[in-house]
Amino acid sequence: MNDLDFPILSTIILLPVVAAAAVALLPKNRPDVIKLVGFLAALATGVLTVWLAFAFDVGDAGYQFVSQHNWIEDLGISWIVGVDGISLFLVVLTGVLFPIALVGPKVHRDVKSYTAWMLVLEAGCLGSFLSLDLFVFFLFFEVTLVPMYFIIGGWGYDNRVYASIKFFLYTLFGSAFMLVGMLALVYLSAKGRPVTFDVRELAERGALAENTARWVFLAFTAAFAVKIPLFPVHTWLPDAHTEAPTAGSVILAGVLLKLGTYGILRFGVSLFPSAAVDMAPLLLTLATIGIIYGALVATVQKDLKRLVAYSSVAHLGFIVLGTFALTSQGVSGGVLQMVNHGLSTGALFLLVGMIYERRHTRQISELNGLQKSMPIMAAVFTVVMLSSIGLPGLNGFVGEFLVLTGTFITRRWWAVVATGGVILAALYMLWAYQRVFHGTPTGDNVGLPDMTWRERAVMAPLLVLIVFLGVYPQPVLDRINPSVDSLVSRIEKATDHRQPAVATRHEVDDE
Amino acid sequence: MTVGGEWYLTLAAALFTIGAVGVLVRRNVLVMFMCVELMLNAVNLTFVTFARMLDDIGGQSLVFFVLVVAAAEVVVGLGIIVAIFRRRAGATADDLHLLKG
Amino acid sequence: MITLLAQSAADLTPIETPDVEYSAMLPELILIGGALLLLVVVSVVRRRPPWLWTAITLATGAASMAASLVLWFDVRDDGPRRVVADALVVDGFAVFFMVLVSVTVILGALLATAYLDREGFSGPEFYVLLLLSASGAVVMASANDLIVLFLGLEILSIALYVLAGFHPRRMESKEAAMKYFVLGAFSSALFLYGIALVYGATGSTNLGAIRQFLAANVAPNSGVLLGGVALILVGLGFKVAVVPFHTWTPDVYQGSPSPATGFMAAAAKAAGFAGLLRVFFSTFSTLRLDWRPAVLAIAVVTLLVGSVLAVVQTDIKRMLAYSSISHAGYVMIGLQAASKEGIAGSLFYLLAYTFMVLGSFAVVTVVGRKGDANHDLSAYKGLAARRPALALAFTVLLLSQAGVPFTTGFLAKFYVISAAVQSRSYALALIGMLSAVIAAFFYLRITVLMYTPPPGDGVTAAGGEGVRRLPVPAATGVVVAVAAAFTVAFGLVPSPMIHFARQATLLL
Amino acid sequence: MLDNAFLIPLLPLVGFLVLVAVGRRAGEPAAGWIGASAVGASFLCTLVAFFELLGREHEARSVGDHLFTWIQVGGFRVDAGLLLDPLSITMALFVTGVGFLIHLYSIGYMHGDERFSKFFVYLNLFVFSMLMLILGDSLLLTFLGWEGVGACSYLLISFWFERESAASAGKKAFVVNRIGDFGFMIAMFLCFATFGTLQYAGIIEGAEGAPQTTLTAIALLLFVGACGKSAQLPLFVWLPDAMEGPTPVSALIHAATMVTAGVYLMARVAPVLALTPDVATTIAIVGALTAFFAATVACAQNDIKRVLAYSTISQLGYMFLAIGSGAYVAAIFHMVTHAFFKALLFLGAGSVIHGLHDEQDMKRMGALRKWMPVTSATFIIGWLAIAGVPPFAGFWSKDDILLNAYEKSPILWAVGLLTALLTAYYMARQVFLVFWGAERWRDAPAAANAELTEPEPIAVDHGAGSADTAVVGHAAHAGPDAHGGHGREPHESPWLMAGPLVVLAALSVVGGLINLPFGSWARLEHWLEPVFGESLHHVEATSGTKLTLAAVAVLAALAGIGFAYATFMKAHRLDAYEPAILKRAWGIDALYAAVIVTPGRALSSFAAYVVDAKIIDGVVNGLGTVVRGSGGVLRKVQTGYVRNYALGVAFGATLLLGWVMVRSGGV
Repeated sequence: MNDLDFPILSTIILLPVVAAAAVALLPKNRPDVIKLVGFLAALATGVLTVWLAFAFDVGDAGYQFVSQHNWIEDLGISWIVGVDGISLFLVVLTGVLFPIALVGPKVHRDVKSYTAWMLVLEAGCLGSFLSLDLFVFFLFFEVTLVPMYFIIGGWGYDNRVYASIKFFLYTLFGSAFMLVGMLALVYLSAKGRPVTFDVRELAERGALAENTARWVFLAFTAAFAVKIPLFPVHTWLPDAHTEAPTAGSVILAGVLLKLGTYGILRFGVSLFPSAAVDMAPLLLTLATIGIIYGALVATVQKDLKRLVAYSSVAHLGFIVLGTFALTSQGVSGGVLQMVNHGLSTGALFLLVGMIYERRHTRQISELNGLQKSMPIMAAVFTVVMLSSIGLPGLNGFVGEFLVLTGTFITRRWWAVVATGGVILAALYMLWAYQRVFHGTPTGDNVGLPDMTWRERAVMAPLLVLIVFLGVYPQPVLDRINPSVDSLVSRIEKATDHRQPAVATRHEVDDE
Repeated sequence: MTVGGEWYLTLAAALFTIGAVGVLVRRNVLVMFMCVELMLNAVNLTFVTFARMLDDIGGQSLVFFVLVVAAAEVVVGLGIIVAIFRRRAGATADDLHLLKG
Repeated sequence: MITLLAQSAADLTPIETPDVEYSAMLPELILIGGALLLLVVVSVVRRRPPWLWTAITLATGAASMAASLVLWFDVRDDGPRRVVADALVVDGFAVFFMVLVSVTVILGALLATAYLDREGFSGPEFYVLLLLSASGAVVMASANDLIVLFLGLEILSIALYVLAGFHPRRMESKEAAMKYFVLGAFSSALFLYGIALVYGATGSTNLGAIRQFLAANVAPNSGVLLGGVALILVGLGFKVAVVPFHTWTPDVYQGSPSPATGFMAAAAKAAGFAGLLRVFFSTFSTLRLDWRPAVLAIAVVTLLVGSVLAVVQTDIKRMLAYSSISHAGYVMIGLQAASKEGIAGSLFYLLAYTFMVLGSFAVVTVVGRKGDANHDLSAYKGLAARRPALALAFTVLLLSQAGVPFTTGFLAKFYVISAAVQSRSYALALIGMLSAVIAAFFYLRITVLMYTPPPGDGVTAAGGEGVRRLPVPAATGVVVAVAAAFTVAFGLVPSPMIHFARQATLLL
Repeated sequence: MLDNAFLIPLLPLVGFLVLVAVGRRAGEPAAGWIGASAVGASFLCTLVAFFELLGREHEARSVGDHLFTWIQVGGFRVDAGLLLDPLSITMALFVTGVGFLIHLYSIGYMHGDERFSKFFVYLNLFVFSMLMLILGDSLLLTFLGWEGVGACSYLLISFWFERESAASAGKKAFVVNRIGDFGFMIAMFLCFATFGTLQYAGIIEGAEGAPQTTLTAIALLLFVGACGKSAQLPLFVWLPDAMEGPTPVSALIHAATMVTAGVYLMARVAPVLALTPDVATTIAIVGALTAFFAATVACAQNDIKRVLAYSTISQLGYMFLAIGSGAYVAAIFHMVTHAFFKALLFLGAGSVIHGLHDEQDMKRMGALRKWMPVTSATFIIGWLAIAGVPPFAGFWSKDDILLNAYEKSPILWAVGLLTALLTAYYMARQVFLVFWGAERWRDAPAAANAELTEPEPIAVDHGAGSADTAVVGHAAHAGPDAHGGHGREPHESPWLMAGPLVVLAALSVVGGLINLPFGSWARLEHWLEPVFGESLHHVEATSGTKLTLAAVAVLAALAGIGFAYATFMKAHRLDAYEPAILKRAWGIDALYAAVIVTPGRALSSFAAYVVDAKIIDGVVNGLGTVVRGSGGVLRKVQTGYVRNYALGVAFGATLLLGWVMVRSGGV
């Protein structure tokens, strides 16, 4: 157990908030200063999160760095933050992506509010990943909508108003169910004991009737399914992604969607094991449909960002698939895949943004032969694309393969169908690449400037991580596995679900 | 011959209903206003009757409160109506529908 | 002869008048006193600077606030008190509303002052009416007798009728007054009839007595009694503007002078709910099987109608009117739960709502400009560019009304919903949340408007009348600031207010 | 050396990294030399390892080399580990060896290309991946290399991306391979589910006890993967288009090394195949059919490289025929010899193309014998080798395969024989067209020199390289004056290119020595013994049968050659026996386009523009519309007439009263 008397996690959450406040106080006419402050704050947060990953006690399945304060005693709500293998790397991912998103793309108006909103958003995301109090999680989960809403609506493209409102209402609609379900869970499981929103406590109590549990689980799922987004409640995503400014898309794809997958794992599966087992077929099916469907739809997209958005639908499908395989491999793979998707899709959006900066269009039909004038950009794009396709040796593969293996050993046919999605991924990605980068440039596509040093510096860390996680993911997995294993074994205790022998055999004989 | 309280109550109810219907159907503000008065007095009658049936003095005293209130309403109501008349002749409530939806 | 007289005088029992604990009625007295003071001053003082009335009103409000707080602690220490022969009760519940009303008075006065000299009215009438109706509200809150409740309601309403029609030059204002008056009178007649029936069925109008009667005679649900209950529900429901007794609200809110609307929206709703909660939760508690379904139905339609109709509005005041209707629906959820938690929820909701609505109407007053007619949504286009602070505050208030976390608005919703869930009314809870989603749409729409740059992307550029400079008087600014600050501060640290609300119910 | 065998793949990787870092600055030809030396060094390491292995005991010739744990979750564990045994070393030897030669050749061939250094970046990465594929000790590691070479081949095929056709070809190659990989991945899942490991050792030892159906499934799925990579029916379509890549690429990747990966994989899991005879038979049949089919197509191609491409498919068919017949050694044997002579042929073809300024149409060549002696000499050697004329290498290996096929089933043997005849024919046709006959290149119009009259590659793409883009592409890789001032005269290639030709020619001549079918001379067989063990099929045929079969094969070869001679040398009938259907490879591409691509497109569009946009999103926006609509209706009630408002209140009151009446039982 990793106990620090210094409340590191609370600091990680509050640092961006404070920074946002500071930015709000800075004079509007000094964008450079504002940018710098914002970046440094995000960077500091990022450093802290990375430090967290190193200080994290490997092999400890429980929550670490936990700190707890009463907040609203009357309602049994308290501020509890802690991190375990499942949330650790999502926190790190958030910490890494935000500085990049802050410096990466250019901001064309009102840098001040933009930076402030971004920092608030970061705090929201970190809070959601770190809080162990259901209520507080819900607060953060909801509050992330606001900054994202303003970022899309304020700095987005032509159809931003529609997109932002759709995004906001859609998610709100989902969480409506979750709130009710959450309260039902809390009060029903109290049974005379003091009401609490403490996830750990609730997991212990877990005293809901079979059927009730199922309903509550579905209520939770409704919220997360929208956020993930799971087929068929995904339609907000393409609009939001397409209209959002680059940084918005990066964060949306990289971090916000993970709130859904993380939530469904931490609050769906682990709070309602039996319900999760019962509902698994449903969710697996939706995930599989999402994988194939997302890929199919992506192939015929005309807008580069929309294409990436739909590819996200497919990728997130893999994560859900792994989660509900309910095997160590599946779940760990899912968690890893959350990080991978964050990196590769984030990088893709950055690149698309760079192309847009140069050509002011995202229409695939208007782009061609970019590789001629931008070899380096093309090279970077290729690497990211291959990682997103799931090429072995790059990060995408490890997670995807674990997910599929883990699924195959329990849910053979879902895995087989999902594997078909791997083929399609290559199809739409390469085809898009061919149309955009290959061929002989014509019209405005001739003689575009290649990546600037700033842009290269922005992409570098992502590329490094993409390769590293592909070649040597073990350090990450070592931190994820214990928590996942304990989760899976908790499920096995609570239900008649058993993962096959191969999934756990020679558990001991490594090192 | 004695008339049971029920009759008074029924009468009161009838009056009240008449008043209410009046408010609903009449267009003239003043008349609507009178109908309200009628309703209030029907209530008074009810109070008195109940007071009598329960022989409880309290009920009868309540009537005075009601009367006072009614009086106050008259004052304000007429004030408002006058203020409106100052702007436009005729007193039908239906002329006033700038605000709707 | 003399002896005879003496005789008769002797067997004449002396009339004993109830002893009045004035200390317990201080807030009412202060408010009324303030009103009278204003009238006196206006008639005797020669040269009266316009700020004088504001000053007096504020002082009054502050005084009543202070008195209420004192009472709060008395009550907390020595328990609730019944005064004036049980006509009034001073318990935490009552005091809670006293505080609330005092706040309303203060903020309302601040709103009014800027408004009045913008529209060029001098004279204390507005304030007098304000204070009087406030006193009515307080009476309603502490009424322990249906008739006293009725009196309070009338005091409140009659003053409000006049406030509604206060603007002499706007026909809408007159129309609003007329509608409000006619309908108010109509509904109070129904209310009164309800009282009469209850009196007939239980033999008393005193809440305590009624409660005892109902407790003693198990389920005496005669038609008369229940009819009375129903009509009382109608009367109070009209005041708090729940569907289908809401019809007056949009017109009156839109027509009345904006500060009056703000005050009305805050005080009248508070007072109405004070009566509603007290009568139904405590007095008619044994009849809850009868009234809960009704309240449930009302809550549902109120929530839905309120938010759905707000979506299609183009006039901000009208839209806020409908949104206030759906807010009433949430408070009803708390009542429907018929539990202490539920009441606490409702109280907290009213608390949060008071600040949100006053703040919002403060903004509306500012944007309304001279003539108080500039209320079309388009008037908010690009507000952020011209008045960033104002826009931000308004955004906070709107988001809070939409129920965004870390605002009182969210906690309020959360509180009532949790109460509903606790009492197993999941469907209602869900409907509540879903109508919040609908409601979110129109709050968002305004924020979008405020943050869309005005035509020609005029962050500074001036073009069209939309960009005329918009004066924000200090007083109004204060109101907005206070409201926003409250909304956020207690959104972050809600415990004190939640405590406050719970205490208020525990002492009931 | 065996202990640090990781150097073998590491060196090309280092070369790759170095080139990524400094390649552009190093420029030409330094970049080329860096790449070549990296591969050369790795070749030397392999040699050392080979001899150390040779020095060991017969049984001790399998060395594992665990580097680090790659992925480990619960029971799922994959180590980054190398497996050195006779099989992998053999592969590694000729991969690095041939690879080295081709690197050298490329320095000359890619001379003047604007992306010279990048070419070697890809090439080194390819060699690294290929070595990982070969040396990996588990299916997943092999898969890593498998996908790696796939990606490299994608990058190299579309190296001249300015040309739409090249870009499309690259993508087509990758996607079609992915279809095969689908099988590969499922096979891996199945292996893990069954054996709990992906290590070859584990699988092979587990295979004994495993249920038959599972094994069959695994074997078949792996074969699907192999079909993709080794361009067997029905997944061969990508290879001919892959000729869009620079010729050295075709030689290295699409002839010598990558495409044989499928064969290698099958050989690796030989023990599993041995347990699943049905699968073995299937493989044999598919192999034979592919061999024959491709040979027929090769007879009708005009593009010098496409002929070789189809011939490669056909030869790979032979190898699978061998695998299916249990003759793994024969397969490997043919793989090696094929690597020699096919690389030789491709490089020769490249030299010709280069000499003729990017002319690829054989109908516009001829009589080059005089102009490029070295090329023609070596090319002719390669021709004889592939045609199966003794004593050249091809004869021995092909004969070995046919022999085993005969024992599997005479029918397969017959098909093989027929293929041999066709092979001899189309190769002879090529040689005669290119090196003999009239100097047709003289009257070739200058402008359209590069463009071919091939059917456009039809995959899920629309790419159709138009003449001008093609010219751009070629100009890009070899500017008009790139070869100095020879006008339109053909010219011999520089020694840097000719050198490798000579070496390969030599190997094609003597290659057969490694496994002569006479007792103690069967070195390769003996050397690979420990890998295949009893799963290897041993020829029982009497030497009499052997000789007859060999004789028949030789006759077939000579017949083919003679036929070609008659057609092209005697009666110069350039377009004899070339039905259009053969030119279009039996129209299989078109078939796929019609059956898969078009419907797929339609389906996607339907999903995107109907299901997603209309139905799903329609519902979402519909909700909004409903709310607004109902609001619009409701606001009608708010008439503005005070009476109606009062009516509302009364209405509500009545409802409530009604309710309480019901409650109180009044009604």
